[in-house]
Amino acid sequence: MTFALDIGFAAIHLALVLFWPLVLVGIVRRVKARLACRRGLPLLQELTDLLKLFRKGEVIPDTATWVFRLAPWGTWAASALVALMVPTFSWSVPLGAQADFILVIYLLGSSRFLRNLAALDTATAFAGLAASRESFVAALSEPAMVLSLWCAGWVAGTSRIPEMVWRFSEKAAAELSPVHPLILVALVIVAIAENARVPFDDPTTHLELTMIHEAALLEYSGPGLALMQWGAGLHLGLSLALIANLFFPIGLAAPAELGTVPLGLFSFMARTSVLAALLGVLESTMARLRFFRITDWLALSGAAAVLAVIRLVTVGR
Amino acid sequence: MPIPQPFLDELQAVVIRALGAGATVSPSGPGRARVGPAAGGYSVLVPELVAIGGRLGALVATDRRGLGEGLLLEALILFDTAGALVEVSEPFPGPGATLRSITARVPAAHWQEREVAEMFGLELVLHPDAGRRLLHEHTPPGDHPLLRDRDAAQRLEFAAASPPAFRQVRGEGVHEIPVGPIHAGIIEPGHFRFFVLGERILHLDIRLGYQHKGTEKLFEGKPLGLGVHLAERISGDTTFGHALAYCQAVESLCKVSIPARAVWLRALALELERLANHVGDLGALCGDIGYAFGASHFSRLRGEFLNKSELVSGNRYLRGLCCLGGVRFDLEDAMARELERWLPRVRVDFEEVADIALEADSVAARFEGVGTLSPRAVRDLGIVGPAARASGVALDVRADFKCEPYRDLGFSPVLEPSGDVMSRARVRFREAQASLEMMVRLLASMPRGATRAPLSTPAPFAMGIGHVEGWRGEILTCAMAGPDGQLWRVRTRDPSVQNWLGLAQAVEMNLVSDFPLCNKSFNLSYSGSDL
Amino acid sequence: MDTHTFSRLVELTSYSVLLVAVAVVAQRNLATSIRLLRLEGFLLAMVSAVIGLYTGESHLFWVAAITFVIKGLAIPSFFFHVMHRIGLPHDAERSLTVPLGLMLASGLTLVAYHVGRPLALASPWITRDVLASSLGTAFIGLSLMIVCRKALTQMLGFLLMEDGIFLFGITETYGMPLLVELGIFFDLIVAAGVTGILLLRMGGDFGHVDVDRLSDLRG
Amino acid sequence: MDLLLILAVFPAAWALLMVMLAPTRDADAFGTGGALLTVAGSLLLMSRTLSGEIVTGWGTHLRADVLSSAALMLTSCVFCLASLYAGPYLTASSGHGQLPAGWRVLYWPLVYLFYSAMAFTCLADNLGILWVSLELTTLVTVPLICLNRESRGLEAAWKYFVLCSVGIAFALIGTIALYASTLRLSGGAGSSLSWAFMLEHGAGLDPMFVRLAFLFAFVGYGCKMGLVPMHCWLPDAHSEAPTPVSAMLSGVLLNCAGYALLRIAAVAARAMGHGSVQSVFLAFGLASVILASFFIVVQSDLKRLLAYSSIEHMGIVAIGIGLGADGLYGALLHALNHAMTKALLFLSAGQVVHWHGTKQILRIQGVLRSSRVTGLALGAGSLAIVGLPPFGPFLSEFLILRAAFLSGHTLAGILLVGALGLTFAGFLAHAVPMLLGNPSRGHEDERETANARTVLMLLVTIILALGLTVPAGLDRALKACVSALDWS
Repeated sequence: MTFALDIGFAAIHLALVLFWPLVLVGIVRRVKARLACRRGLPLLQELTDLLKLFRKGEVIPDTATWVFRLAPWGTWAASALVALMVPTFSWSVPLGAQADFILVIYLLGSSRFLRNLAALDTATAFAGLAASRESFVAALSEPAMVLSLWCAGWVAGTSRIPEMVWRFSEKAAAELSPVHPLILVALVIVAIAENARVPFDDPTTHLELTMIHEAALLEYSGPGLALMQWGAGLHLGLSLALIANLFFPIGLAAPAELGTVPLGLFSFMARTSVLAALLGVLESTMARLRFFRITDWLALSGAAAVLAVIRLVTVGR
Repeated sequence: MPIPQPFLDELQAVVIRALGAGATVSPSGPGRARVGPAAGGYSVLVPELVAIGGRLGALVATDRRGLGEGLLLEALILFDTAGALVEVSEPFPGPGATLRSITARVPAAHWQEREVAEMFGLELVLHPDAGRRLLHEHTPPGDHPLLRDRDAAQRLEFAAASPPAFRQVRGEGVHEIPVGPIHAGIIEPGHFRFFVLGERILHLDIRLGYQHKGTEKLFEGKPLGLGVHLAERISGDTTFGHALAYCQAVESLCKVSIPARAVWLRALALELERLANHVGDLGALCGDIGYAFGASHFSRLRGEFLNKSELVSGNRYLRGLCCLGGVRFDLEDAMARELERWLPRVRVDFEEVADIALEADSVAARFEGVGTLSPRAVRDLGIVGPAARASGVALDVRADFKCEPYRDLGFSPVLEPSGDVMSRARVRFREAQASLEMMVRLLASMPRGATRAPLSTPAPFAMGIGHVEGWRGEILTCAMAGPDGQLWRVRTRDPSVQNWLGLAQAVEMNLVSDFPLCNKSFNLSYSGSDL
Repeated sequence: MDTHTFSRLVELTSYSVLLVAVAVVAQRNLATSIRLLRLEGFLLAMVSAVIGLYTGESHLFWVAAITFVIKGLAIPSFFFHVMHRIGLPHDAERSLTVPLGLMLASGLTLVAYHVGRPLALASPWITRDVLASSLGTAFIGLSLMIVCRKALTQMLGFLLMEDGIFLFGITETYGMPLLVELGIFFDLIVAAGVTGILLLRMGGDFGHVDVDRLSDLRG
Repeated sequence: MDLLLILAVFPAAWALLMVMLAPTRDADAFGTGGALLTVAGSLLLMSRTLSGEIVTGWGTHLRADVLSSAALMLTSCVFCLASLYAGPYLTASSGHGQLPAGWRVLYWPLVYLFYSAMAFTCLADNLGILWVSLELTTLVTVPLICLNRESRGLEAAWKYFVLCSVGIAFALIGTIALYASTLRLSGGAGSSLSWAFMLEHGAGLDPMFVRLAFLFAFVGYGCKMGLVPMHCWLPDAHSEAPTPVSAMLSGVLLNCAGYALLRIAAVAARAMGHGSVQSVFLAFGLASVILASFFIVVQSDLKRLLAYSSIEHMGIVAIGIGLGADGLYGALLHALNHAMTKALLFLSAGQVVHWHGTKQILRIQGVLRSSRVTGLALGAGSLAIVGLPPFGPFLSEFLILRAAFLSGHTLAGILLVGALGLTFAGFLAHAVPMLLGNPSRGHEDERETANARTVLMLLVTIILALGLTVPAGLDRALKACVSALDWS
């Protein structure tokens, strides 16, 4: 019976983690459109786009090798694997036992590594620029991410993400550690940067010279592009899920308790939608940063994480 | 307005110093003077005139071999403070003759000298950046489109491509980024070659010519009236400005006096065009930095101005409004009242949006200190329009040359000191404000009467000049009629021609990711340069 | 309010104060800095009110109200006014790059922890962990004042430092006597006024407020 | 009647009165008159406290023992002399265009506020009020320093404001920490900012907290006092201020800061033991004396020379405080001597600078010949400040040196002697060419105003008298001060 329940939970998680991000992308776009006095696209436009792209043929540059072909699958698979480790509507996840935060960060890093490799593989000027810029951003954001997740782990007393979420959800708000705001700020900044959103990057721009993330995808088309975009969507979805569940763990479904599932689902969707809407508002009200000012923000995130570390090391939980 | 005598005397002294005792300056129209064709009339005299405060306006070459002469190169030198225009000229025996470049002393001649040389087959010597840049690389070497014996209908031979002549920047870690001529987004073609060190631009080479349509050639032999339609299509965003400059040129050739109401209506349309473009530019600037609020609201406002353009002329880009002798349609009283009601409303709306957008911290962080152009560079390169005024250089045809109706309505140019993207954005914002103000005054003081005057027959081979401050800057159009009363030669100098090098100068040592922003802050026309 | 909730609330706020101070270091835009300073004022008013609720000392509510008005409203508006009058570019270059500044800030917080640690252990109060974040805020302000050679940034540093000391005072003593608090506020207002006047005169006389370029006096 | 409150508030009220009446013509008379009244008031207080009486006021926020009244007395004397000098000075300066005419009206209210803040500092028992008033002295003097509309004045004022505000903020941390330590007093003695209370319960205070408090307060008030390495603002501010303000800044404001520091040190010494507190004073004092003596040798600007000399003498005072009871006696006497001598020097140097229109030492010569009185004053002041007999500073420096060698601080004594020697040579090498020789053209016969002459001669007499003997009343007062601080 519990086995069947586990399977059911895993199935819901899988569906949620693979397709809900596409809706979140739609929500961000819709909010931006509304704030610009436009009506906006349907919420499921991203899904429609992906389906269309999957049906299309693919153009592959002459200079490209197998790396170029492999990269979309690799990046998608890495993101999808991480998605199995980050809790959504319940803190129990299919790969809960393996979900060490170091592994999560490594998987995300390898997905980016593959993407950069593919960009260099095309040997175009823009893609090379993109790879260099992405590495620049990642080099700054990853330390902050490691440190802040490490702090969250310290506070929770575990290094596995689902367990962190569980510990946090068990505690009353008053028992939260005072380093919470520090970690939250650090993680939010890192999440915005790693997902290549405004103010770090502009996902809607057509100006190759300014692109960070998009320029790496310029040579992709058809299914390859679809996988890349889906992978990016997954990344956004799991970032929002992580923030929503670590810092606002409200109404999580308990494992193997069927009755708590509807509330868990509703609460997860509501919380991530709110975060996505906030992201949309941020993107509408702020201009992009000048390229080298990215360091300022990422350094802030790093400093917040370092402050949290200092607090935890000198004072303890 | 006649040229003041002391200024003429000074001019005469310079001319004698440069060309010898025989050369004379003679008045050739209101605010115009000319120095007859003489050897050295271009290569010696122009640097001297620039040294006493002149500004190189346009180079006009004409192929007069059919008249028993050779090629004639005329230069229009503008004296902005005196409000005077001086024509000087130098004859050449024919294609293949040597044109001594003055770019080393007058950098503003850079682009137009190459244009003359490539279009008329003169051999340009002493130019710092020689090599073919404007004709397409597949054009055969001997093909010079503007020579009169070159048939306009003749198709371009497709020769083997000559290797592109770019200035090379070499060194440890220097990286080359070619962009274009086909760009993402719906914009015109042009090739930009960046030499970057990391993210920093060391040098930018701009190569245009992919849009060369033979516009100047097409004017030849057309009836005067038809030229208006051609002029309207020189640069799509400056429809009215170019049409007006062309009409002024032909009207000065025919010595027509335009009815006051038509002058007022033309100014109204010119300001409307300026508004739509300035506001659109502000939106595009916001779009380039991912500032969604500014991008969407300025675009919405641009729509309003385009709609009112349609109300006034029946066309959102003001096509067909300007015609020789005046304007084609009168402004009905009902329309005028609607405009009067609408102007204060849209002004409040516009100022509100601009206040939010240009004061936003994240916008200021992108605009300030980026793409700075020094006043010195502005003067040397002969930069015109808002780009010059954003570097604190007061150049505005409307004020300098005291043209109607601005003379009566109290106009002064908008200046910003710092020369960066923020300055250019603020100049656009404040000029838009000034245009709204000007439109209110124009409507209030609109004279009654006819809107069009009949034309007389133009004198053959005389030069008529149109001089207009379009939204992008100073437009200079020269028109000549043949003995048959048809157009013989039309030369238009779009402001972009002068400003492209300013862009290359402004982006040096900036981040390559800031280039689109700098580019948009100049917003130059490819079509206007590739005639 | 029970003791545990109280101490967590005060700690959370004090860490937010520290975080805002770090954020001031992290960005170069003057207007945003002043806005952050305003946020700092609100947070401090909140701490005072919370401590007042906990201890039942009515004068702390007065302190909270005055903090709100002076640090949260009056001083930021005044500096906005001064900024507009001088007409500076929005983006103030600092002498130190932001990452370096942040490293310095983190280092100073570490120092604050080590200075405060023995005291915190000896302290009988619930809110003892706040000592480090308050001293950290003050040190960060100090570093801005010393390292950044721009007058407006120095002024920001000064105000940050005042905020840190205020937090230190209110959490270590649960409020100084009201008379002294009033005196300190009075000094703060006068100081803000004096800096404003000096800044305006500098802007008027020199056309800039760059302390680095004021170097007539040496030796 | 609340004597202390009146003494402290009266000058502020006087300032307010001047603002409201806005007397443009009688401003100087008004200013000088008020200054004489403050001297009378402080004499009255002195007469009461000298017998050992403790006067309190404004609830218990103000408290005057003999040390407070001595400090107030010194402040009011220098204030009065500077005010006497100021009237004609202001007239002359506005005539020369150095001061905008309208600012003259601003001068008097500001100096009265300045004095009021110093009076609060001297009379405060509440350490919080002490801090507030000392911070106020900074804020009030900032506009005074940039009174002349020059960019140099503005620069000096900004540096002064920034550094002193930082310093004084440190002192606030120290004050708060002291208060916090009283909160932790065992036996429920209660919290208080009262100095007397703290001194009484000093032994029960938490030494760790008090150490933090003392260090912060030392850095803070030490900055205001001009001790190296917190001294950077001092040469700028003292040299750019108008002459009477310079005299007050150097003559009494430094002493006020030293007074505040001494009060906190007394509490700290109770809690931490005298040895550690005194060694801090000794170290900073020596650093100040040595560094300042080098700067004196290389100085080329007359007023900056005097400013560095102030740093040096504050260092000597700090050394004295660091040497125990005997040293403190000498230090207090030296503070008095330095105040008088430095006032004399700044006022006479101001005269010279005014005549020559330059502060460059090399461009000033033959002062003795161009004006007897000023030349005499400058010469006497120079000899006094380098510690030559028969002037006051000689006596006090001698007492401090004696204390150093007697208390076994031989190394400190030797270093001090060396630095004094260097200063002696350096200062006189600057002063002698200025005094002797032939005046440059146009400065052969200069005349000071009657006021200036009186003030200068009065000051010369005072330092001469102090050098010949320590009057019995003064001796008694100083001894009482030492015992009030419980210094050993």
